[in-house]
Order: sequence, then structure tokens, then C-alpha cells
Amino acid sequence: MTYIGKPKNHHPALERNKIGLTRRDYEGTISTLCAGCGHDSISAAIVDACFQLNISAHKVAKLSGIGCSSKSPSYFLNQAHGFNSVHGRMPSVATGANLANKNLIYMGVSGDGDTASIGIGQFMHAVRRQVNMVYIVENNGTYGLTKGQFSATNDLNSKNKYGDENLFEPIDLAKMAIQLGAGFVARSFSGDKDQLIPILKAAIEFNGFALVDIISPCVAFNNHAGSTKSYDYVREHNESVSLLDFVPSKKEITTKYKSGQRTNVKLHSGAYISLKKIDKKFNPTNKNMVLDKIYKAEDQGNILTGLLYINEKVREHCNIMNVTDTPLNSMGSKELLPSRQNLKAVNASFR
Amino acid sequence: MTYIGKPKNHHPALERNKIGLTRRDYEGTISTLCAGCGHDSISAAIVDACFQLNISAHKVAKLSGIGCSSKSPSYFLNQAHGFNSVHGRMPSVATGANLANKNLIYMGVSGDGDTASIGIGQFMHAVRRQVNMVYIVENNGTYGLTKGQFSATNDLNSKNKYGDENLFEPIDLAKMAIQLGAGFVARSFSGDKDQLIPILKAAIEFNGFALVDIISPCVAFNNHAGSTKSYDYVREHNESVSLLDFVPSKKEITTKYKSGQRTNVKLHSGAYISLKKIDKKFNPTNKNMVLDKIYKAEDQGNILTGLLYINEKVREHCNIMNVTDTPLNSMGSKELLPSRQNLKAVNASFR
Amino acid sequence: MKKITSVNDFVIKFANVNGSGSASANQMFAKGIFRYGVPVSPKNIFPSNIQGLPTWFEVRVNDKGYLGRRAGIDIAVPMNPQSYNKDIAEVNAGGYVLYDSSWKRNFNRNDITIIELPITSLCIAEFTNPKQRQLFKNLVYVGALAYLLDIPKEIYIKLIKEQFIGKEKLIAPNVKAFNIGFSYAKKHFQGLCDIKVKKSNLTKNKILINGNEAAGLGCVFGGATVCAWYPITPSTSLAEGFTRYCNQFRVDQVTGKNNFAIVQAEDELAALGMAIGANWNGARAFTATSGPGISLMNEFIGLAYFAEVPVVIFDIQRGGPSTGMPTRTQQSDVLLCAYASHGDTKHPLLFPADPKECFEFAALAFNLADRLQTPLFILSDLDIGMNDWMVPELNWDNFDEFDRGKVLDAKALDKIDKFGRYQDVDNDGIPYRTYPGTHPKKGAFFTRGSSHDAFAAYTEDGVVNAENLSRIKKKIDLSPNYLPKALTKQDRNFSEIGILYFGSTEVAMQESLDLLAKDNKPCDAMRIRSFPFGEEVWNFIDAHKTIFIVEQNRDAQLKTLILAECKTNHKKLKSILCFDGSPITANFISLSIKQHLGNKTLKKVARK
Amino acid sequence: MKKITSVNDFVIKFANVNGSGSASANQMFAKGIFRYGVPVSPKNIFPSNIQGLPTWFEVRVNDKGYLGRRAGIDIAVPMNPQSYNKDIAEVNAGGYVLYDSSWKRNFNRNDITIIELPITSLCIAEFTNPKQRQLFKNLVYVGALAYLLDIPKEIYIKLIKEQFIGKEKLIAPNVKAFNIGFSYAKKHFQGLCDIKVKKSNLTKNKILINGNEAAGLGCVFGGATVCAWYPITPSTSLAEGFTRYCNQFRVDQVTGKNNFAIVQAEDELAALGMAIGANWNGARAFTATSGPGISLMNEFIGLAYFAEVPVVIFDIQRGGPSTGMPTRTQQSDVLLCAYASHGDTKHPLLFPADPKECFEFAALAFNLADRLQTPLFILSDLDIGMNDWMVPELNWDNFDEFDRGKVLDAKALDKIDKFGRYQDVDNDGIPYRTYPGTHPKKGAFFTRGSSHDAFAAYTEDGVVNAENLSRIKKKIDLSPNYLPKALTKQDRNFSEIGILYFGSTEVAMQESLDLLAKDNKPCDAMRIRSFPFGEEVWNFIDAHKTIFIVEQNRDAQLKTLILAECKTNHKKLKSILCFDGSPITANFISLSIKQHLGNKTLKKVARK
Ligand SMILES: Cc1ncc(C[n+]2csc(CCOP(=O)(O)OP(=O)(O)O)c2C)c(N)n1
Ligand SMILES: Cc1ncc(C[n+]2csc(CCOP(=O)(O)OP(=O)(O)O)c2C)c(N)n1
Ligand code: SF4
Ligand code: SF4
Ligand SMILES: [Mg+2]
Ligand SMILES: [Mg+2]
Repeated sequence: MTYIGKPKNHHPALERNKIGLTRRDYEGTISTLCAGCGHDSISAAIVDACFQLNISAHKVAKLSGIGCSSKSPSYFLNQAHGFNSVHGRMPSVATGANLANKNLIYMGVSGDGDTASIGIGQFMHAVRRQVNMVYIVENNGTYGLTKGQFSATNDLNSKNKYGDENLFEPIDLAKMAIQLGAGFVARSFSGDKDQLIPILKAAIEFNGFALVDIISPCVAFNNHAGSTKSYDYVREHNESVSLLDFVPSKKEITTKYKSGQRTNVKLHSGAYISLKKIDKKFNPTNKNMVLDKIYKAEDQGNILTGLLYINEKVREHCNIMNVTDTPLNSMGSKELLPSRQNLKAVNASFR
Repeated sequence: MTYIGKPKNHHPALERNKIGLTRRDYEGTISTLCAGCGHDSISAAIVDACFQLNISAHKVAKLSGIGCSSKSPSYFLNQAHGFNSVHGRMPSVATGANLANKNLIYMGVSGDGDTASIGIGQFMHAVRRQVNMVYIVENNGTYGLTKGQFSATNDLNSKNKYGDENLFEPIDLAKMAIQLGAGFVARSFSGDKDQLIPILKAAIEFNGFALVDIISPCVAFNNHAGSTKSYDYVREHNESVSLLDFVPSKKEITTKYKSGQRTNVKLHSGAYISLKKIDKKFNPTNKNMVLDKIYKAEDQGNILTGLLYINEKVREHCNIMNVTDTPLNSMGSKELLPSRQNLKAVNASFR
Repeated sequence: MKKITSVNDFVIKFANVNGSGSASANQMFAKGIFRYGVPVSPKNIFPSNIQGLPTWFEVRVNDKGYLGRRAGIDIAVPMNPQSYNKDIAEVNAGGYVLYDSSWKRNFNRNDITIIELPITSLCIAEFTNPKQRQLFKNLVYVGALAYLLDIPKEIYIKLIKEQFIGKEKLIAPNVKAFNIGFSYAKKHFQGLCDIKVKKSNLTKNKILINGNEAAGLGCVFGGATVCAWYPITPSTSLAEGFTRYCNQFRVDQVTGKNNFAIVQAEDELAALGMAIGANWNGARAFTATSGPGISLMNEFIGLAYFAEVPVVIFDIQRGGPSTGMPTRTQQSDVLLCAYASHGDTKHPLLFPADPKECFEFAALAFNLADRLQTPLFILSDLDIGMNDWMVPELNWDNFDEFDRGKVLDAKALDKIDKFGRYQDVDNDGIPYRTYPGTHPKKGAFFTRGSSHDAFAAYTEDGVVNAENLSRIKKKIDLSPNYLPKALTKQDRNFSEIGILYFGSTEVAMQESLDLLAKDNKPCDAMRIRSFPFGEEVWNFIDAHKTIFIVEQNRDAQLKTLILAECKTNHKKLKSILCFDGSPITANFISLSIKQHLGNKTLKKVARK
Repeated sequence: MKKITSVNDFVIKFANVNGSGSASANQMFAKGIFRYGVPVSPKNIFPSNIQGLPTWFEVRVNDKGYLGRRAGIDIAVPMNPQSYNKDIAEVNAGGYVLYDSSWKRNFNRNDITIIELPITSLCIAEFTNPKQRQLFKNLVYVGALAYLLDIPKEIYIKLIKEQFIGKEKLIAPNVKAFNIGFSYAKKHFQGLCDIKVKKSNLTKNKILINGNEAAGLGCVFGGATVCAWYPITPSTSLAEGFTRYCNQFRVDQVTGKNNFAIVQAEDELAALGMAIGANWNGARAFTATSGPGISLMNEFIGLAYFAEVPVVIFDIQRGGPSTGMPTRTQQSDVLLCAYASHGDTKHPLLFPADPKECFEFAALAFNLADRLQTPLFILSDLDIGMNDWMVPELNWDNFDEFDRGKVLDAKALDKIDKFGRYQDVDNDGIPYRTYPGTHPKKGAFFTRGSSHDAFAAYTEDGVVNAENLSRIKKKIDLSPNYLPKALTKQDRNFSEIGILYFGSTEVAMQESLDLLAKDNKPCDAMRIRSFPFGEEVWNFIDAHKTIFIVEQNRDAQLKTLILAECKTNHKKLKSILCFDGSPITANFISLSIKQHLGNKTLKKVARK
């Protein structure tokens, strides 16, 4: 059911990217997740996205909380440092890490339990601070690792494996993030590689907080009839808001596409997001319109996917905080120590 | 600046309500808040609302977190039990209390620091559970008790007492609550008694989670020019969405008002909320429309106040959980103990 | 090669892949022996993972009632090629290996008997559905084992039938799978195995139950009506057990409504907050968690301590620190629970030793918490909580009204002049409380975590606050009056060596003592069941020259608590510590003590 | 009546209403004396409230350098009728009361001198603006006191001018208010007061600074670049101090950008999470909080401990438990910090005794945390943190590169074969680490709170995990090699009685020792500056017959830590405990010890 199995140690296609690496160089250790788990497809998509973007893996920091989803960072980018922190608290760790070195790419991977329950506060405040990171939620509507309890993203009346109905309304992280002012909010599906990879690429290039809420079915506990997070249900109710292409530079756009049916959004990095809209009137930079569109899809029982909202003008956290360009972690006593004179003045002020 | 000073021990108007109590019977101990603090006006409004609703004070449970605002429950309803819990965690305490005895009125009082920072997770989950309570946020955009740091509801670029600008977008608890499915969401202003008292009365009568986000200026730390939570600023930018009357029963509506310009919403208790709309097209039961209206007010630099959203069809937590009608705290061994026979069967199942 | 020969005394270990349904088959294997009247102790050693990783299931069979873990395997059933090496290496010389010989294998050990059962081939031959082929493998080896060990097949057939009540379609194929194994063994394995199970009556009036299940039921009997929890291994099944029994015994027959409320909270902070709110409002409420949850609950624990709100907290301990080993056992939250939260605090702890005590202590805990008006911890562990233990049947005799401790109702309030929530009326440090809504004029007070006087009013008078803190200290200092007393193994002390231990170590202790006695080192032993410690503990320490404190943690946490009370000489206390996450064994205990004692021979002399 | 007569030795106490601006006037009063060369120790005793409640300000003036709190007031300045009774009752016989006699009052004490200063009337007469009338009251009494005590008015006029740099308009009215008081006193109070301040040079090279300010500056010198915090009394001013000094010394002159990042987090969990994230990524980062914050940080503390991420945590202790007394001092988080988080953990603690040590330890802490790769706590308290203490000037000599401990850079990685994050390469328990982004091929590893092997790989092998835990224990056990050693008051032990103490108790200790010596009970004293304890502590304990452990908490937490190490006899340890939230006094210490010792006379004999 996953479009690709567990990352393999030997990959058939030894194609090399611009920095001379093969896809294999972006892989991680062998997954210990269930065969068919959506999370493994997401890991594979991350590998693809990083490979295609010619990223130096060691310039990525992978962070996560606790859960099956939060184990995923082991399964991609072996050459990147990883931090599997504590349940629901990855956002704060990422925030601190980001301040220490603004020059790495921060990839946070979390689950719906990890983010929407115990971690919702940290999530919201990371959004509010515009921490420059990709925040991936591997959303299966359940607590996989603790064996299938309802999570807070589970839909009202959706059933668990034992037939019990969920009694509460879901928390929609994408809507939350939009309301809180995140600059990049996308929703996707682990089973839709074609949609997911370009979204991940755009999210990585985006300068600011980029939420990618990915429905990622749990084959062990939430993939049955009656669940709204099963492969079948999501395939049937997936409503794509637009088709996204990630274009590394402007030049490539003009050669490839006619304008008109497309909107191009220029990112801070110089790359472009090219959106082929399905609903012509839809404007992903208009908060109200986006929320309205999501509500309407919900009313029709659909899950709106794709790049939902983008605001490339947001400033990211280090910028807001006026943090210097040199990574703080590389500064030594020369940059950081006040002088003898300084201390003398301080002493004088306490006389 | 507060419309009424600290609650006094001897009150001039010894008018009695239907259960024979005077307003004084609803007061608390003498406030230790700053003279002019908005929070004291809210305490006074709560006293008025309870007096007018003929509530038996001891059938109210007052709960709070930590902060100047969270001290308030001492200053009203002396005959009610109070629980000044820990910072940001009142919602969980209220949730548990509510399950133990569904027959009391639960009044939670919190601050913007208490709710929007440390407590945002518990707040959101209490909303999601539809805990049957009035949740009052005494919102001053600052941490009063710790001397004036920015809170998460402080507006972008609003200035603190020392002239520093707030660098982050605010969290709007009302919008959050609407999105999460709260049944009753109102915003008001501590300086507007006429608006506030009927809103509080309606919130108390409402069956489910009722958020009343009350802008309540902090005279010590956030009442200067440049602050968007000062008395002056709020007075100037207050845009009332409708005028609310709380009507104890249908009969009184028909005698008092002509229909047409008013919407009447029948509450679970049999009482009515009668809304005189300012914008004729505005429908407080339509989520999208409400959110849109709030965004539009924001765009114009205004603060939308009044009853923003109501959905009287929501089921409250005990109901969702199918909790029995007798308060759980009143059940004894007769109701609660399995029989010898039961235990025998259990033992047998483990052989 | 000398084969191991034994009746009703052996250890068998299954090695499987998790998520393959093996646990229930292995459990059934153990239960069959139990039904045959022979004591068993199954241990599930599973990964923190859902599917695909190695998992083990160890069953000790012992008719002396030695049911602690025992190292060394007599019969191995390695079903997971990933862990073959490790699994085979553990087998005792003379032992047996039953493996899936569909793929033949040379294990390079000629001191053991290899029994070849072509499980996969048999399943492929007999089942067509690939899922069934996989799933029924487990029953095939159970069938073979039944034959090898001489356990009547009817026992298992009955167990299969019971298991599939409501899913009767599944009975036939399961029985079939079992029979395949049994028949194949009968045909090919005759006389191969000298380890046997013989019918006995040692399990009469006994049950096989895990501690979380028992604790969940105990909460029902304790009168708990509100449970707020957050999923975490190994405590999850406690809340789930409580849920199941509530659904069974607490749904109003007429209205169909619940005489209980169980909330899956958003996290552990909220879970404890809800439990505190409910207790404050007069319901009996609890939460269940494990180490990380306790860490998160620290702030609320201090509030309940200082505001004197009763609340029961189950800590099903797992391997720490941090996320640690979520699926392994330890007794390593003792210190944190005892002193949880900032400022001066001390909390009563109960240490159940087995599922039966989980049941009893769970029920008792609500009385104790109400009596003491303080957070009360029940420190179980993964071994007790998630493994099935053989214990006497659960028993309940008290159908009186619950003892709610010092609570004033409206009538009582009418009689008193002025209610002071934190007054030490009875000179036992325990004040009186009221529930919200009790009385229109009297008894209302403000509960707070900030400093307060005897009337619950906020005070910044440091002396008044210190008085209140001293009263609380007195209350906790006197709590051993109410808590379960420590128990000794001997009627009367007779050795100069005493062993102190607690919790799940109990199951290994009798065997340890017997091993020591056999080695001319008879020792006395006392099991601590609660903290703060009662007089009997100090007397026991005083009565012995040397005290060994046996613990399943690295840092000698119980010993720390003993030292901290400043009542005993440090030199006589020696630690025996096991913290590798496996349940402690009698061998480890006795060997460690022997090492300390050297060649010394101890005499049995009656002591004070 | 015999008036108290003294020069440079008295206690004066102001009683005000908070939010009335009194604190800054009172501080100025104290600073004036300091500038005049006489040692002072001001203590602000304020409510947990913003406006309207009683607040006190105590200043001890003492040219022997006894700067601990002293009970008994020589001069009272009660400006708050609410607390008149209490304030007057505290005045020593022969003492003085200066009060606002605009409303005359009979205090019913004829053993004290009442000095009547019609402050309000004077202000009404001289100022028209009602706000000014209120605000300037404070300076009026400062002026009167300057006259009464013989402090040159120029000192205060200069202080006023300095205070209002940038707001020069305010200088004149402030000076005017001061002069009103001074002149009135000169006219009416001549000869009234026999307590005097005499110019001295005892404050040369000294500064008057609070511990939070000093610690904030220490963090700047320690190379901290990331601070994440959440407001909480009494720690808030530490983060604010750091912010101020960063803005002063760490803004790039060219770009105007910040060589630092300070985040007001959403709560304490997030604050510590950010600090951990930043440290993991190679920046020096810290958080500052108080008790409730430590409780909330428990889970993250365990993560940092087990994953071995350095992080510095300031705990400015206040009155616990729970919300407790947020504006009072205690040393009651010792136990929680030492063993914070579930599972087996133990954390190094530093105990600064005064603001100077706050500065030094703050800077040192970052080296230590990096060296030990573990969370490191600095346990200050409200008394040190928020009161101005007279200490020697701050001093800094080391402008070398920071000692980052065992960190491998790209070059170092190139040289080694295989990097093992948790290998005990140097046999000191301390492994090597790498920062993210260091090397394209080598040195990457996965940091986790779950069980891991020497190569940071996840493992469920309990033995491997236990080995790793044992290595961590070794690292912490060896940490006294790096931590600040305990200090003794005496060059050589000479008494059979030893006193152990720590932190802010220091300021009362010399006086206690002198009082004891005067009473023929000379004692030795050692100040513990860190945990785990070094050899010198055990030697000191061994060298004395009886050890008094002086603590500002209820439960003898430091003693518990000492007992827990299982190295000393419990019987020789006696606790002296003060937990009413006021800084401990020399009188209390010496009296308590005298009570224990009875009539015994001690001899001074040189001891080992
Ligand atoms: C503080 C804490 N509480 C509880 C747990 C137990 N726990 C582990 S994973 C998990 C939920 C994971 O759910 P989710 O984030 O949705 O991840 P999934 O496994 O579904 O991918 C929980 C509750 C924990 N590790 N820490
Ligand atoms: C766990 C914890 N952290 C921090 C504090 C300190 N603190 C007390 S009140 C407060 C903020 C209060 O702000 P708000 O809720 O807005 O109340 P206000 O005083 O503005 O009414 C803080 C941070 C605390 N009491 N507990
Ligand atoms: S339990 Fe669910 S979420 Fe976890 S690995 Fe298996 S399929 Fe994935
Ligand atoms: S500080 Fe602000 S919030 Fe607190 S009592 Fe004063 S005015 Fe009110
Ligand atoms: Mg999930
Ligand atoms: Mg506020």
C-alpha cells in the first residue's frame, strides 16, 4: 500500500544528483515500522525531495517527538544529526536548535498524538514564532505506538479498530496554523507521492514555518472500514486544491509553462512554486478564502489537500529576533566576551 | 476607570432578588488588585449577573489558574468553593470537577498569560470536550502579576510600558474557540458593563463551553498610549456586533420586543438570548461568517465584541460521555460496588 | 549428552516476531499448564514497536511455587531467525530446542536436543489462506509442545473454544492447527523430551491475572468514579481494565447511563489535573501513568500535597531514565515519587508485590488518600502490571459505605461554629474538608497552592505558613498508622542478616532464601509495602547486623529513602541492585548476597 | 528610657504600601550609606501583588560586615497604617520610630522614641500635582533620615541626579522632596536620634548588586548566546539582566544585529526544550526559573541527562511547595533538583552564596555543563537573587577561548575510525560529541531519550543499556573533580563541632560563629558549594564529632543528600532548619546550636 517499501540499503537506481550523490546517500537505517505504514512512504518522499533538491544531508537537522511517526527520522538522511526528543516537545527543541544555527535545514517530524494532544501548545507557539522549519505531521488519527487510541485529529464518529466511535470533533492543525499566521500550510497524503514530493520540496525551500500535514494511514490500528484515515477513505475523499510544481528558478518556469492557468509564487530562496489551480478563483494567499474553502470541502465530506495557504512575506524567527548572520554556535570568546573596560563600567554602575 | 470600585463590604442598594438575597451576598473578599484594574470590574459584573440570575452562590464552583486575573475568584461569591490551581491548568481541574458533579455551575477565570501561553493546550482540549462551564479570560495582553511581559494575546507592534514593540502575532482565543467548535463565544470589555452583564448571564445559562474573552486593561503595565489593550484604545476601537439581552423565559421576550430586528436563541435551560443585530446580515450561528466578520473588523483595526458565535445544539461533556444524572460525587458503595457474584465471575474468567 | 529430566520444573522460552499473534498462543500454552494444576509464570518480553521486531515469551513452570524469573532456558522455541544465535546460546546444556525445520538449520550445539518441527511446511500443506498460514504457525508448536510435555490436548481445545466465544468460526481452524502440531509430534517425537508436566492441584483457588487488570478492578471496588489518563506503556492497560470493568459493572441498568467517567486526557498534566479536580469535588478519582508521566505531573503533585486534595496515582514503572526502555521493568521512580514536586514535600507510596496486591492496594488507596488528603502513589511495575501472575483468587468482603475520611456534610457544618479547612482539630495533622455545594452559608473555602492559614485564607505571614507546613509534615509522619505494614517471611527473626525488598522482587524472594539456606546462609527477609516506613521496618533493621536491600534500579533508591529518615547506621546497609530491565532472579539475589558474605556460615538463632 | 546608641550598627525597617514607589527610595537610602563607606544589606520584603498590599524594606548597617538579617528593629519607618501594629511591636526597646504624623497616632510604647514627621502635610504644602504628592513622600523621609543619621545630603542629591539621567526634569522635584525632609528634621529633630552613620572606607572596591543581575552578567561572560525563559518570581530579573547586558555588549556594532537570542517561551517546558535544542546544536544556552518551573521541567531534565546534552538551569528558589510564597526565600528545591526526573538520575548542583558567586558560577556553569554533558543546576534563592548584597567588585581575567569540553570538529573526525557518541574513550565516563552539520560523512548520530548503545543506536538489550547507565553514573560520580570545592571558614579545624551550610546562609555564618565563640562554643564551619560532594566534605564530617547542617527548608534536604551518599553516620548529623521564608539570622543559628549543646564548653584544639 505504501508506494515504496522500507528504504533499502541497496537502491537500484544509482542516478546521481547535482552534488554527485545517489538517492541511497539520502536514506536512513532500515525502518522498523509496520509493513505498509504510511510513515515509511513519507520517509521515502523526504529522501526523494532532498535528493532532488541536491541538499547536503549533513546540513539538515532532523527532530521529532515520540511515536511511530517520530521514529521516522531514523529512516532517512543517515548523515544528518537527529534528535528524537520527548513526547510533544519537538517544537521547542527545534526552536532552540534553530536559534543556535540558522544555517541548517530543520526538519521536524511528528505524529497527530505528538502534535495535537500533548504538543498542541508548543506547536502553536512555534507557528506563532515562525520558526524556520518544515513541520511534518504524519497524521493517522490514532496513537500508533501505544496501540490505537483515538488522537485529537480523529474525526467525529470515525470508528476505531474495535468499533467504538470517536466522540469529539477533530483539531485541524492546518486550519490552526493558517489562523495563527503560518506562512506555508499544506496537506497531503502519504499515498500520493506525486503531490507529496513537490510539496516537501517547496516546504524545505520556504523561509519560515512550513506545516505539511500528511494523512498517513496506520495499517495496524486505523485502516479499517469506518475510519476516515484509512487508505481507502482518503483516496476516495481526497480533494486536491491545486497541483503544485516546485521550480528551482524562474527561468525554468517560463520555458516549461504557459502563464494564465498557473500562479507562481516566488520564494525567498529564489525558487518558485508554480500552482496549477483546479478552482480558478481560489487564492492560496487569502486566509479567509482558504479557510472558507476548507470548511466547504469538509461540509462535502472531503479532505482538501495540496498547498492550502502561502504567505511568502512572513519573516522567520531569527529574522524577527534580529539574530546575527553568523551562526551563534560558531561564535567564540572573541565575539562574545565583553572587555575589561566593559566590566569596569558595570562595576562602577553598582557603586 | 473601573465602573465600580473594589467590591465593598457594605453595599448601598440592599435590593433583594427572587431567592431573597442581596447583591452583597454575592460579593467576595476585598480585592487586592490595583485600583482601576479591569479585573475588578469583571468581578463586579459577575456579582451582578449571579444576583440577577438568582443563583445560589454555593452551587457555583469558581476555578482559576495563576495571575492577577486568577486571583479574582476570591473577589466574588464568597459562599462558593474556589480553586486557585496552578498556572495554565485550570481547564483540566474544571473538567475533572465537572465530571464529579454535573449539577454545579462552573465558572473558570483565567488570564491571557494563563490561557494563551502555558495553558493553551488545556484550553483547546477543554473547548474540544465541550466542558460545561463559563470560561472567562481577563485579557490584558500582558503578564500583570509578573510585571508586564508581553502575553501571547498582545497585538503585533503594540508597545509595552517601556516602549518595546511586541514582535509576534496575537493568538485570538475567540477565533480559536470558534474553530474548535465551542458553542458560545463572546468578546467583551471590562469597561462596558451594559454589554458584559447580559453576556455573562447568557454564558452561565448556556449548556456547554462558553468562552467570554474580556479585554480588561492592566492599569499598572498595559494602559499607556501605544498599547492596543488600554482603556482608551479599546473604547475607540470597540465594534459591537450585536446588542444582547438575556431573557429568562420566552414570555418576557414577546412582551418586551417586536420581532424582526432581533434574533432569539433558545437555550437549553429554557431562557432566551435576544440579539439586536447591528449588521442585519450577520448570523452568529454560521462559523464561516463569524470568522469572516472578525477578520474584517481586524482589518479595519477594530475589536469585534458581543456574542460572536452561538451553537445551542452542542452537547456538553458529561452528556457526550453518557454520564449518569446523579452526581458521581454523591454515589456510595451501594451504587458503585460490584456484587460478590460479579467478583466470582471475574475470578472464573482468570482461571 | 545428558538430557535435562524434570517434572513440573523448567523454563521454556519462545522467540517470535512481534505483531505475529504469538503472544496469545504463548499465553494459551502457559494457561494450559496452569489449568493442569501446575504453577506457571509467563513473562512477555516485547519490543517498543508494533510489528516486525524480536519478541520473547518466557514461561517458568515450577511446582515448588518458585515463580520468579530464572535465567537459563530448558526448552527454547525459536521462531525468529533474527535472534537464533542469542536464543540458542541461552539454552542450558541438556536442554531442548523446538524449531521450524521447514528450513533446516545447524545450531552447532551437540549438548542439546534439537527437535525439528516443519511448521511452515505443515501450515502450507494444511491451510490455503496465506494469512492463516502465518497465524496458525503458533498453534502448531503449542500442539507439539503439549504432546512433548504430556499435557492433555483437551485442555487446549477447551481453551481455544473459550477464546473464540463470539467468533466461533475461528475455533475449527485453530483446533486444526493445534492438532497438526500434536499429531506430528506424536508421530515423530516420541521419547524425545524428558521434561514433563504432571497433573497437580497446586493452582486450586488460584487465578492467572496481570496487575493492571487487577488494579483496574481494584479501582472499581475502591469506589473510583473518575479516571483521567494518557496512554503510556506499561500503564495503558490499567485504565483500559478499569474501563472494561466499569462497562461491565457500572452502567445503570435502567437508564443505560454510566456511573463513571473515563477521560483520555490530552497529556499527563491534564490527566492529573482532572483527577485532582474530581477529587476536590468529592468524587474518587485517579490517574495511571509511568515514569515520564510522573515527571510531567510534578507541579500538580505539589499542588495536591499543599492544598491537601486526595488523589491516587498509579505509576507502572518501566526502564528509565527519560523514554528509556518502555517495555522493560524497573523500580526506578521510587525517589521521584517520594519527593515529587519542588519545595518540601513527601508522599505516601504503596508497593504492591503482585496482581492480588494491586487489586487490594488499588481499592485501599482511595480510603487512604481520602483519609490523608494527599496524593498517594501506587508503585507497580511492568513485570507485575503486564505479565500474568498466579495469585490466589481476588476477594472482597466489605460492602459498607466507603470511608471518605474527614468530610463535613451540611449537618456537621451546622453544628460547628467556624469551619477552618486547615485546622488540626484532632491533633493528627489531618484537617476537615467540605465538598463544593454542601451548604449555602458555611464550609465554603478557597483551595490554593499559595501560602494559607488554618482558614484557607491567603497569607504572607511566614510563621503562619511554616506552622501549616509543619502540620502537613506531622500528618505525613503519622501516615504509617494507616499504611500497609511491612511483612516478614519468617515468624520470628533468626539470622544476623536481614533482607529488605519490595514490589515485584517478592516473587523471587522465597527461592532466594531457600538457596541461601541451602548454602548455610539462612537470612531473614522483610518486604516493605509502603513509605513512610513504619516502626516494624526500623525494628527489623535494628534486629540485624547487616541488611541487604534488594532493588531493581541503579541508584539504590529505597536505600536512599531509608537513609534519608536518619534512623539507621549506613554501614549495615548493603545494596543488591538489578537494573537491566529483566525481572530480578533468585539466583542473582542469592549469589550477590553470598558474594558479600564470603565463606561465612550463618546460624539460625532466634532473635528479638 | 535608654535610647539605643550606636554608630554604624543598626537595623532600620521601612513599612510601605507596594506599588507606591517606595522600593526605589528605600534602595537609595541604603545606597547612600554604602557610598558613605559603611556596609549595608538591604532586604526587600514584598508581597506577591502589584499594588496596595503591605511591603517592607529592611536595611542592616554594620561595619563589622555582619550583613545577614538580624531580627529586632532599631529604627522603624512605618508608612503603612495597615501594618502599624506589627511594625511598632518589632522595634527594640530604646529604638526609634519615624512616622507620618500628618495623622497623629499613639503607639502605646514608651520605651521607644517617636519621631513625628508630617510627611503628607509637607507634600501637600509643597507639591500641587496629586501624583507627586504621593510619590515624593518617600524622599521626604529619606531626607529626614539623612539628617537624623548624619549622612551628608550631597550623597543623596548625587544619587538622585544619577537616577534620573535621561529624565532630568525629575531631578529638581526629587531633590526638593529630599530637602523638605532634611530641613524639617534639622529644624525639629536635633539630638533626637543617637544612632549614627559615620564615614568609613569599608565599601572600597565593593559593589552593591543583586544575584540575578550578577548571574545575568555571568552568563554573558560564560558565552551563553541563547536564553529561553518564562517569567516567574524571583527568577525573572535574571533573564532580564541577561537581556540588558546582551543589548549592551552583544549587539554587532556594524550590522546592529544580535549576537544572542532571548526567547520568552510559552512555558517552562518549552523554555528548557529550547535551551536543550540550542545546546545540542552547539550554542551555549540556559534557562532561569523557580520551583514550579523546575517541577514542569522534570521530563526534559531526564532527557538531557540520559541523552547527555549540556544545559544550564538556574533555580532561584522561593518558598514552596506549590505556588507557596513566591516572594519569600527558601532553599527547598535541593532534593528535587538533585534527583529530578523519573528513573535513576543525579544532577550536579552549584550553590552560590552571594551575587559575586552568582556571577562566577554562572560563567563557570557553561564550562562545567559542556565538560560533563549533563544538565547543571545553579541553586540561588530569592534573597540572593533579588536583594542587593555588598560584594567585592566583579572580576574577569580569562579571555581565552571557552572550554567546550569534548567536542569533535571535522578535522578530529577525519582522524578517527568510527565515532561512538557514547563511548567511554578516556575512562572518565565522559563521551565525545559532535555538533550537527560538522562533517558530510562522519559524526552524525541520533540523539534520543530511549535506550541506546555506545554508538547512539537504539537498543533493547538491557545489558548494553545498563552499561551505558553505569557509565553515566561514573561520569557524575567523578564530577566533583570539576565542581567548586567546599570552603571552610577556618584555616584548620579546631573544634569538635562542625557546621555545614550552603548558599545564602553564608552571610549569616561569620556572625553565628562569632556569637558561638563568644559563648565558649567555637565551631568549625564549611560551606558546601556543589553536589555531588567532594572528598573535602567527607573529611570535614569525619573530622568532627557532631555536624550541624544549617538549611533554609523544612525537610533537611541537604542532609538528605549527605545521608543518601551512605558515607557517614547519621547520629552525628543535626539539622538547623529555618523555613519561614525570611533569610536565616545569625541569632537563630547560634541559638539553635547552643540549645543542642547545652552548657557544654568547647575547646579550641587543632584537629586533623
Ligand atoms: C510523556 C509521555 N506520555 C506518553 C507516552 C507514550 N506514547 C508514546 S507514543 C504516543 C502516541 C503517539 O501517537 P502519534 O504521535 O500520533 O504517533 P503514531 O505512533 O501514531 O505515529 C504515546 C502516548 C510517552 N512516550 N511520553
Ligand atoms: C508554572 C508557573 N510559571 C510561572 C509562574 C509565574 N506567573 C505568575 S502569574 C503569571 C502570568 C499571569 O499572566 P495572566 O494570566 O495574563 O494574568 P494577569 O496577571 O495579567 O491577570 C506568571 C507567568 C507561575 N506562577 N507558575
Ligand atoms: S502501528 Fe501504525 S503508525 Fe505505527 S508503524 Fe504500525 S502502521 Fe505505522
Ligand atoms: S498589575 Fe495589572 S492586572 Fe494586575 S492587578 Fe494591577 S492592573 Fe490588574
Ligand atoms: Mg498518530
Ligand atoms: Mg494578563
